[in-house]
Amino acid sequence: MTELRDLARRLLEEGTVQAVLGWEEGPRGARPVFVRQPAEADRLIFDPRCVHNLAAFLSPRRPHLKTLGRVAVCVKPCDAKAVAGLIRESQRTREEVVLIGLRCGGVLPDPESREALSAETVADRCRGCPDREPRLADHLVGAPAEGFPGPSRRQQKVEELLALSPDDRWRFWQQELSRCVRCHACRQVCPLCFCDQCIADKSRPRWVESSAHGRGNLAWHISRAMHLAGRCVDCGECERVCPGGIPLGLLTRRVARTVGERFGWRPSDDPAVPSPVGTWRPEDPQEFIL
Amino acid sequence: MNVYQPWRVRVEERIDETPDTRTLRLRFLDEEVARNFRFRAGQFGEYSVFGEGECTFCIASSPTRQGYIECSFKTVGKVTTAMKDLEVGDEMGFRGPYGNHFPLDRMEGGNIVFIAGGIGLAPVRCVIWNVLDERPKYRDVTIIHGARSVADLVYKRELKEWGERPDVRLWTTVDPGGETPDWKGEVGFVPAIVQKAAPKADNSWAIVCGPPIMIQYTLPVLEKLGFPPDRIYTTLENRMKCGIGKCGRCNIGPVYVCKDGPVFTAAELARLPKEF
Amino acid sequence: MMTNSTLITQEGLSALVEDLRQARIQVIGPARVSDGAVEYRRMTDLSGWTPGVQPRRSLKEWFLPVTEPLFRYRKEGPRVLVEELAPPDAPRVVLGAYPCDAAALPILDAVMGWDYRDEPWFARREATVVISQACPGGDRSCFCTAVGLTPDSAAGSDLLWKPNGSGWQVRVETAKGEAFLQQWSRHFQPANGNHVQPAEPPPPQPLRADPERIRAWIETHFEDPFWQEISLRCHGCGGCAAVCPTCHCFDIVDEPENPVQGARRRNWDTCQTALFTRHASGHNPREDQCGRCRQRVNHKFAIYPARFGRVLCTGCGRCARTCPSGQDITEILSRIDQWAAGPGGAGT
Amino acid sequence: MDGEGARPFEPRITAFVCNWCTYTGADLAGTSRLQMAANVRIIRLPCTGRIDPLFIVKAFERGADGVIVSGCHPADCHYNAGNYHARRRFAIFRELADFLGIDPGRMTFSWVSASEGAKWRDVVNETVDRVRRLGPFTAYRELVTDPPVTRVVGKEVPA
Repeated sequence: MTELRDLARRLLEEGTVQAVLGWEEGPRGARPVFVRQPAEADRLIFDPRCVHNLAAFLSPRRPHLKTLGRVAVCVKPCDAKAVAGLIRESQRTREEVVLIGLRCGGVLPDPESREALSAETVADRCRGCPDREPRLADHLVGAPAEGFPGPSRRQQKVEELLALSPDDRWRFWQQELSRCVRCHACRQVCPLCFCDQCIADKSRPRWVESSAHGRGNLAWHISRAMHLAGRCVDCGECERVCPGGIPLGLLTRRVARTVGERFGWRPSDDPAVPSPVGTWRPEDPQEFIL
Repeated sequence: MNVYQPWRVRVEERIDETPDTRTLRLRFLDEEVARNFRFRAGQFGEYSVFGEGECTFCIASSPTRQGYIECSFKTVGKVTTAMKDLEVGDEMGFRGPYGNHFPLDRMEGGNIVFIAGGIGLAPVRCVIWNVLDERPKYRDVTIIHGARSVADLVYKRELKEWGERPDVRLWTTVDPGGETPDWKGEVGFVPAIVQKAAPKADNSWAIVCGPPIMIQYTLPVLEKLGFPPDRIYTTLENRMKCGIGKCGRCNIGPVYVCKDGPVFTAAELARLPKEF
Repeated sequence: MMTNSTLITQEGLSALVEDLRQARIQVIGPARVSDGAVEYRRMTDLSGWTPGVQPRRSLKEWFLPVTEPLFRYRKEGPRVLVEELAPPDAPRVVLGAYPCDAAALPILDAVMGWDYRDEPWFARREATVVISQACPGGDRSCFCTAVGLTPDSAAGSDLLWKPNGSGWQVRVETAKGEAFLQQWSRHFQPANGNHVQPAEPPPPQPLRADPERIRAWIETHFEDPFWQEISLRCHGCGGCAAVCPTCHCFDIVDEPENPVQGARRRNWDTCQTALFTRHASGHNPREDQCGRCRQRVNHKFAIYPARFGRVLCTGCGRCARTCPSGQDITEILSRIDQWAAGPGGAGT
Repeated sequence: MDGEGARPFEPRITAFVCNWCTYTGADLAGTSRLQMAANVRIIRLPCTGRIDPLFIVKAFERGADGVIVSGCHPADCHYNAGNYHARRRFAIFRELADFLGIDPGRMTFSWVSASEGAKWRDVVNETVDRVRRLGPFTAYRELVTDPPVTRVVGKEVPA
C-alpha cells in the first residue's frame, strides 16, 4: 500500500499525471476514487475488496473525465485486459494513460466483503484465473500472490445449462430475465461497452425494444452478449451491478467459450492481438452451415 | 380512457411553410371533444403518430378559432418525420392542452410586440391571431419575424395578410446573405431589427420566441428600450414525455416546463439555473 | 401504543393466505428468488416468505410496473382504432411490506395525483391492501429517521404489524385496513395484554441531518463543485433509481408489432442517463454526469419538497447498497448538512 | 395467431440472403420451376456481412417460426470477406441463441451460389420440414401478453 501511495504521490508531484484513479475506503467498503492532490495519495488502498474494474472510467462515453487531464489508472490483470481492449479497438491510445499495474491473487465478491481471501471466499470469477500481474502496465506494485484453482461455479453452471433441453434453457432464462428492468446498468459499468450510441438507445429504427418485457429483454441481452464477443474480460462488473441479480456472466461466459473453442481467443492484455470478431481465417469451422 | 390516451384527430390540411417545416390542421374525430375543446394561447399538447410515439409542441392556432387545432413543426426526429409523412385524411393522436398560457387578460388595453425567430413564430402566431381576432381589446400591435433566409420565413400567407392590415406594424427580416433579389423586407438579425423598430415600452408587453441565441441577444435590447423583465414573455421547450408533471424530465432546476411553463417571463428565466 | 390490538398467529396467517388465494386475491410479499436475494413476489403460500428482510428492490414496481401498456392501437388504412385495456384493478394484498417502501406510496400519490390523475397508478393503489411489518433495523445506510420516518412508520400502510412471539401484533391504520380485518376476522384474534411483548427498539441510525437545511443549501448551490466531485465516480448506471422506492420517472414509447398494430407503453426511466433529457435536435440540457447526479439529489431533497412539503425519499438506503461505485447518499446528505449548518451555509 | 389451431401449421420462414449469390440462386430456382415449399419470405441484402443477428431476433419478434441466412460460398464473396466475417458472427450467435433456449433447428445457415438453384430448393424444403416438426414458435410470441381490450375507440363510422 505504501508503495502504491508513494508512486501515486510521485506521479502527481512530478506532474506526469493530473489524477490517479484507484480505490479508497468508502462508507461501504472499497470504492473508486480520483486522487488529484499529492497530499491525498494516502487515501489510496489496494486489497481484495478492490473489485471494481476501473478501466470502465476510460471508456470514451465518459467525457467529463477528460477535464481531469492525464490520468493514471490502477489496474488488476483483468482490468489491464479491458484497457488493452479499449486500445485494441482504437478507443484509447496507449500514450493517453498511465497504468499502475497491481499484482493480484484474486478479489472478494464484493467491496464490502469482510472475510479473508480464501478458496471459499474468493470471487467466483477469480477461480482459475491464470494472471497474477498485468503485463500492460507502466508501473508494477504489490507483493507476488497466489491464485485459486478453477473451474469457477459460473463455468460449471454454463455446462449444466448446456446439458438441458432448449426448452428448459428457455424457461431458465425467461425466469432470470424476468427480473431485468432495462436500466442498462450492465452496459454502463462495462469497460468494453464503449459505443458512442448504443444500439439499445437507437430509435430509428428501433432494433431493441426498450420495454422490460420478455421480448425487449431477450433482444437486449442477446445484443449485449453478442457485442461483447471477443471483448469481455470476465471482470464480472455487469453481474455485480445488476439490480435484478441476473447471472449475466453466464451469457458472456457462453460466448467466450464459443470464441475460445472456435477462434482460439483468450482475453489478452496485449493490445496488438487482433480481435476475434474483427478478423477471420479461411479455415474457420463451418460445420453448422449447409 | 386514461390520461395518457390521446384523442383521435384527422389531418385536414397540410401546409408546407419552409422546406423542412410543415403545418398540420387537425380536427377532432369525437364530436363532443370537438365541441368542448378549449385552450389558452401558449398552451401545448402531445401529438402522436401511432407506432412512432409522441412529440411536444405548442398549439399554433388561435383559441378564438374552434373545432380544430394546428401545429407547426420542423422535421427533426422520429415522430416529426412520421408526421410529415401523414396525408390529408390520415388519423393521429393529440392530448392536451397542457401547461400555462400567455396572460392576455392582463395585456388588454396595452401595446403588444411579437418577436419571433424561425419556427418560434408558431407559439407566437397563436397569440397574434388571438389578439387580432379580438383586436379592439388591444392598442398597438407590432410583429417582428426573422428567419435565416427568405425560404425559412414561416406562415408566409399570414405575414402578407398581417402586412396589409393597417392595424398591425409588421417587420420581416432575414439574416445577411439569406435575402433574395426581390426581397422587400429587412436584412439583419432580429435584435438589430427590434432596435430599429423601437417599439415603445410604455404600457407594452413583449412576446419573444425563437432560438436561444436570438432570445439571449433580444432581451437586452428590449430592456434598453424600457421593457421591464416581467413584461417580456417567452416559451420554453424541453424534452417531455407525459406533459403533466409526472415523468420527471422537463424540469429546469425547480421549475417544470410542463406545469409551470411553457410560458415564462424574462424575469423568471433570469432566476433559473442555466440548464436549458 | 397500540389500541384495539389484534393478533394473528402463523397458522392464522397460513389460513388467511390460502383463503385469499381461493378468493382470487393476489398476495405479494418478500420472498427469495433464484439468486438467493429477496424481492417482492407473488405468493401462493408462505413457503419462501421472508418478512423482516429488506427486499433488493422496492415495492414500487407493484404500483408503477417496470413496463406497462397504456393502450393498444390498430390502423385500418388512414384510420386509427385505439384499444383500451382492462384496468389493473385486480384486488391484491401486500403481506410484509417494509415501512420505508409503504411510506413511498403516499409520497408518490402526490405526484401521480398532481392536477392530473394517473389512473393506472391509482387503480393499483385502490385495489391493494398494504400490510407492513415493522422494521427490525437495517444497516449503516438506513436513514429513515433523518427524513421524518421511523422503522415502524405506518405511512402508506393499511395495517401495520410487529412480530410477537409466534405471531404478529396487528394495528389498524386505515379504513381499508379495518375493512380487511373485518372481512377476514376469522383468522385474527383479539390480543389480551399478556401476549404483547414490547419489541426491541431498532438500533439508532448514523445519519443526522436536517432536510430543511439541506434543501436550502441545494437551492443555492446549483453550481457547487461538489456535484462535479461526486459525479466523477458515477457510471450513470441508474441502479440507484431502479431500486429506489420513490424514483418514479418514466418514458413513454410506441412499440409496433407490425405496420398496423402495437402498443404504447410506459417504462421506467432514470435521470442518470444521457438520453433522458436529450432533445431530438441533439441538444442536451444535462450534458454530463455532473448535472445528472445533481438532478437526482436535487429532485429528492429540493424540487419535490418545494412542491409537496416533504422529501422524495424514505431513507431506505438501497441506492447506497446497490451503487457499484460506493456512492452513498448518507455521506452526500451529511456533507451538505454540515456545510449548510456551518458559517456561510445556506441553512440559516 | 390467426386461427392457427384450425388449419394445419404452416411455418413462416424469413430468409436473409445476399444479393449476389443466394438471391440469384433463389431466382434461378424460380425460373427453373423447381418445386419447393412456399413458406419462405426473402429479404435481400447486399451481403451476409450486412446481416446483424438482431435481424434474426426481429424476425422472431415479428412472428417468424424459422429463419434462413444464406450467402456466397467462402472465397466467393462479392466484397471479398463479408461472408467470412458473417461466418464468425453466426457461429457465435447460433450458440448463444441455443444457450438462451432458441432451438438451433429454427435457424438455417447456408452457402448457396448463383448457380445452385437446386441447393436453394433443398435448403428451403429442409428448413420448412424441420421447423414444421418443431411447431410454431409460440414461446417467442407469448413473451409479451397485454391485458384484454375492453373498448375500441374509433369503431364508429367516420363522418
